[in-house]
Amino acid sequence: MEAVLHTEKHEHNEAHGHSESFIRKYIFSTDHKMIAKQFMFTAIIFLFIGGAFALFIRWQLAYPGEPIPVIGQMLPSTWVNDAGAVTAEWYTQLLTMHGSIMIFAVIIPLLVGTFGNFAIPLMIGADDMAFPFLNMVSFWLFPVAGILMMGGFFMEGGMAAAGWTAYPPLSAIASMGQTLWIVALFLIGFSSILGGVNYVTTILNMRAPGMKMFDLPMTVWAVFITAIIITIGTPVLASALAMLFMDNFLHTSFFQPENLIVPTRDMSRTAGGGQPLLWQHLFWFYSHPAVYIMILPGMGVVSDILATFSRKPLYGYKAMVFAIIAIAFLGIVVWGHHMFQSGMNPLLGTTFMVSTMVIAVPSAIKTFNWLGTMWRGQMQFTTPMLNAVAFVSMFVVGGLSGIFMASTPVDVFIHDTYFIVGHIHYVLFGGSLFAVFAGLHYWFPKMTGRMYDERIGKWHFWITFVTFNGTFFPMHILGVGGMMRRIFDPTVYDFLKPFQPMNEFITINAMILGFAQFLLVYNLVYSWFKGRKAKRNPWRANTLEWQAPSPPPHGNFDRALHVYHGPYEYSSPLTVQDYLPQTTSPEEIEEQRRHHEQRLQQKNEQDTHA
Amino acid sequence: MSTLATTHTQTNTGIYHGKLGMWVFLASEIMFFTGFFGAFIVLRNLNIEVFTASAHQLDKVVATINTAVLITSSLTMALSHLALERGNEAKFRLFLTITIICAFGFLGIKTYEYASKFSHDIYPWTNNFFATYFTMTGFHALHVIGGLIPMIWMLGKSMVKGYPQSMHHRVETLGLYWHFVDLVWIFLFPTLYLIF
Amino acid sequence: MLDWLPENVSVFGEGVDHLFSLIYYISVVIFFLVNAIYIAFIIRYRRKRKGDKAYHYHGNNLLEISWTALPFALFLFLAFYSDGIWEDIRYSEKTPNPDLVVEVMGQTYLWHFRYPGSDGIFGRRDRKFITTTNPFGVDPDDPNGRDDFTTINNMNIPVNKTVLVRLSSMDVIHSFFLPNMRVKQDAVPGQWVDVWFNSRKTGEFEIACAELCGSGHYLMRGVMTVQAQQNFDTWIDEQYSNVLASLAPPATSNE
Amino acid sequence: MASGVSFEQIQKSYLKVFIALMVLTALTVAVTTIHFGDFMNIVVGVLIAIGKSALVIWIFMHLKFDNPRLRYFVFVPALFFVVFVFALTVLGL
Repeated sequence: MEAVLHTEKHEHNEAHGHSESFIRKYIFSTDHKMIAKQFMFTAIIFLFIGGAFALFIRWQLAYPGEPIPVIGQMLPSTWVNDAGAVTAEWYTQLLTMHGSIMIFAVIIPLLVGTFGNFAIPLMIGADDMAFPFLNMVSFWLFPVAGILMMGGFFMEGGMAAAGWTAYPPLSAIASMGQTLWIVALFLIGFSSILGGVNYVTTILNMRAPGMKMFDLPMTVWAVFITAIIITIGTPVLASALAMLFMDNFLHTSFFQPENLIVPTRDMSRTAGGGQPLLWQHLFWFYSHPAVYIMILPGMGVVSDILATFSRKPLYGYKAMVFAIIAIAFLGIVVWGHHMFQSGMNPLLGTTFMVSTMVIAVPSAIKTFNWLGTMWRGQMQFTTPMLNAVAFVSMFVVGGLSGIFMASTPVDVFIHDTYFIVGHIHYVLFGGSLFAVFAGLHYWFPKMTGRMYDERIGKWHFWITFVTFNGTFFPMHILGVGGMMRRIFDPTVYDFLKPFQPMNEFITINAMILGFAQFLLVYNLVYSWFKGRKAKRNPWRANTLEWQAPSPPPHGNFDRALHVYHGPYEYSSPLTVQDYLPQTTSPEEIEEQRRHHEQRLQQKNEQDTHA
Repeated sequence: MSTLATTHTQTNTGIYHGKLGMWVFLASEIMFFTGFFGAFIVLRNLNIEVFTASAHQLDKVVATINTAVLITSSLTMALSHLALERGNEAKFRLFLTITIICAFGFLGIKTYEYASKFSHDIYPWTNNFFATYFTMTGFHALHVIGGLIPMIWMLGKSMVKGYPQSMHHRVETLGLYWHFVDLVWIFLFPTLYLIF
Repeated sequence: MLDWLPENVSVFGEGVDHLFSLIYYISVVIFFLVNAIYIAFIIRYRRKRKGDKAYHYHGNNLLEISWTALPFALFLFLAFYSDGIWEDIRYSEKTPNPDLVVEVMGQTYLWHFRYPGSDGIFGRRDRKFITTTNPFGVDPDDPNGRDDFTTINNMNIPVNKTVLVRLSSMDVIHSFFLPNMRVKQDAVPGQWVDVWFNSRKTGEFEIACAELCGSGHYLMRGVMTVQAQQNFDTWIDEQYSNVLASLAPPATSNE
Repeated sequence: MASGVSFEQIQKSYLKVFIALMVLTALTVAVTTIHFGDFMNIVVGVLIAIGKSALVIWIFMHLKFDNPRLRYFVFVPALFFVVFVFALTVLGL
């Protein structure tokens, strides 16, 4: 509340951007571009932490009980046994933290935090967010929460170990690490809501003169709809977390029936009468839309990049916008498809199956429109384009494997198997992370004023693309074979033993995939300082951010903007060049053409003279 | 510096940022309480006897007084904004003071209610009714406190430096929030105290 | 990919597998179609000469409508087709009359199975009686419960008979997973959920837990033995006589 | 505030709403002494609460005078509230 009041003051102050102290500029900055960079750096650090966790998990699955090479002996004794192999306790913590970190501290901050913050004001021609102070608060809640989440490491019982879904009673009877996890998630939720409020207000209120809603680039549309989902969905998770916190910390029993037999915890105070499924409903009411929070901005970024590098208008712009809106709306009413086998009323199973099947339609529309965008284009395969192209292809796989889950009888078999793990990684890694890579390279010149290294970018892309498929595609097969998710040692089961070579194959790919990400970091860091200087509009793109200097100063634009066109007027027959910035007025177009014709005439005359 | 500074005073929707942002935030707050109400309904249907018996242990008279106090504070909040908009700062201060007193009154009565529950050995973990009761009213009370802080800040500023008429938008934004707090109580009151 | 499915031995599993393969083939066709077009575009429409303009085209409404309607029809068809099978296996009014009812209770990290004994009637149970020694919370005063017997991680069922499993859990959520029967159902504490199946084949099959239930999740393995009716009856009698034998010295059974 | 509405009119409507809210509060308490049956008690209580909140939103929160598009911020969450509660209770968890 107070924050809202403060921010209005800041807006007035910051119009005169005088030199600021180091702390105001780099740490407690209210500049949306700096906040975007802060989100990016923090999230990339978490990306490596979460990725390292994943590699430990993979090692254990491929070589159960064998010591971790090189560093096994160095890890603390609460994590590994004497030989240096992962223990079952640490394994469950690893998988919980891998999921939580990757979702809440990597993908959402990268897509929503970084791209939302960086792109929105620049793409709508505003000088900053509507509430810059709120924006800063929203960022600072995030690293605090991230550290808190991992703070369980210092506690007895270790980090949270109930899976990222934290189903009670398991999470309600767990140790201190779980309590910290709940608090951390609550903070992250609050941070998301503040961000969401800010984005919605900014997009509705601060568009440059002449810019209608249907002149917004897809990135902005996608983040706008995402922000709406965030504001609608996240608070429900927050309330569920509050109740889980009460159960966990104060021994209430929202989610716990009477007389649970738990040797590790004093249950005498817990009255009972709760309903474990209630958590699942509340949780998925947020967390299913959260999947769309994690993919919609990616879709927006990819739409922009595909259009730019195909030099073509985005195919079916309005259909794309309505598809996003449809996904958002339907996304909130399909949460029950995570619960077909949970013991909920089978009638609800039918209801949610139908709504889930319907939600596949807008995703199909988007895919076809992307194809349409490339049709008869003039494609240039730069690093952002390669990543965007990969996004579409991987998203198709993720979408198709989703149909298996929508169908209730099939879902009952593949639920909680590696099929789900494969599916979610095709959507969140193949989808979201490829979109992140695409966006990072695409906006790198604008963000830093320098070009990234195209050669390293392409190497990074190809290695990632190949090993990504090598890692996650076989997981579908494991799932079809029935291998349970979150299992510590698959060799316990006879029917899973034949899959061990496949597990090894996955792990080898995952290792390469993990280490290939250092290429990305190297490219970003090196180019940031040593890269070639970037021009104002290196991609010859239409949207407004390319009208600002690279990098944009505090306050963003150095001239007044007026928007005349939609964002995707590439290769228009009206213009000489193959792009038409949104700010170019009809008079300017006319003048350019006259100029061009004159030049042609002169050239013709010269030719005839010669 | 920025040539777009004008967009601040002229927004695309014609609604100033504070109000629009507050409405978005309130929409999200509605969903926050949706979670609790959903849980309340589910748990009530599961343990109807426990809920009925426990609800009768609550003090309806005190709750009714508290409702009246909160509604009064809502009125004075609206009036204080109106006064500032008309440029009458003295009246603005008066009504804001009444609002603050009412808010403290509400919290005081709430504290009394909690204390009398604790003295009867009733705690959140006693049963699910009291778990929801304490959680919902507790979060509501936190929202009251969240509203009190900027109110006191405004009042203090008005007394020390004066609060210009041009700031009436902030009072309106705060008012929106405050009415929402009132609104949540309007639903909590029958749900917890009356319908059983 | 479908060859990797565990062998199906249940009756309704066939329908599930048909549906699985149907969706699988649809996906494969769509995947290759989309990607073929995609790769063709990538090759055909790459920029060959600098300065060439692309085709300026904003989209076609007829095309948009058709590629909305076609997937819609397809997915609706899949939804209805799936729902037929779903209703058959899960709706309580379509559950066939069971030949055998087994109660299953999950406990961190094992499965308890309870059989009604020779009289075919379960003793009354209530959550409040549950202890580590009485996992099902059987009422000690109910005479029907005397001959009930329980096994741990070992389930026996007759072949070609409809078995109804009544599931719950003592502590956290587990998931009763029979890969070969295409059965998976969460065991939720405080709630009993019925799930049925019918095995066409004798043999030993594995039972797994599919829901994270703690660090020993992976150890929660049971074995289901499917045998001919007469063998099953002998097994029951054996277990039953064991129970009687244990009941015989009435010394310290009451705690 | 929207043009065409004088401050006096607004002040008057505030006071009217305040009185209405107080009366409705008294009414909803009074009604609990009458027993309509379990279900009807809930319906009556909730209906009065909806009436009261509508007054607050409409007048105190200025929705009557403001840009009509702001009304979505009430309708959309209300819709999802209904969906959520409907799925959980009417269809039966």
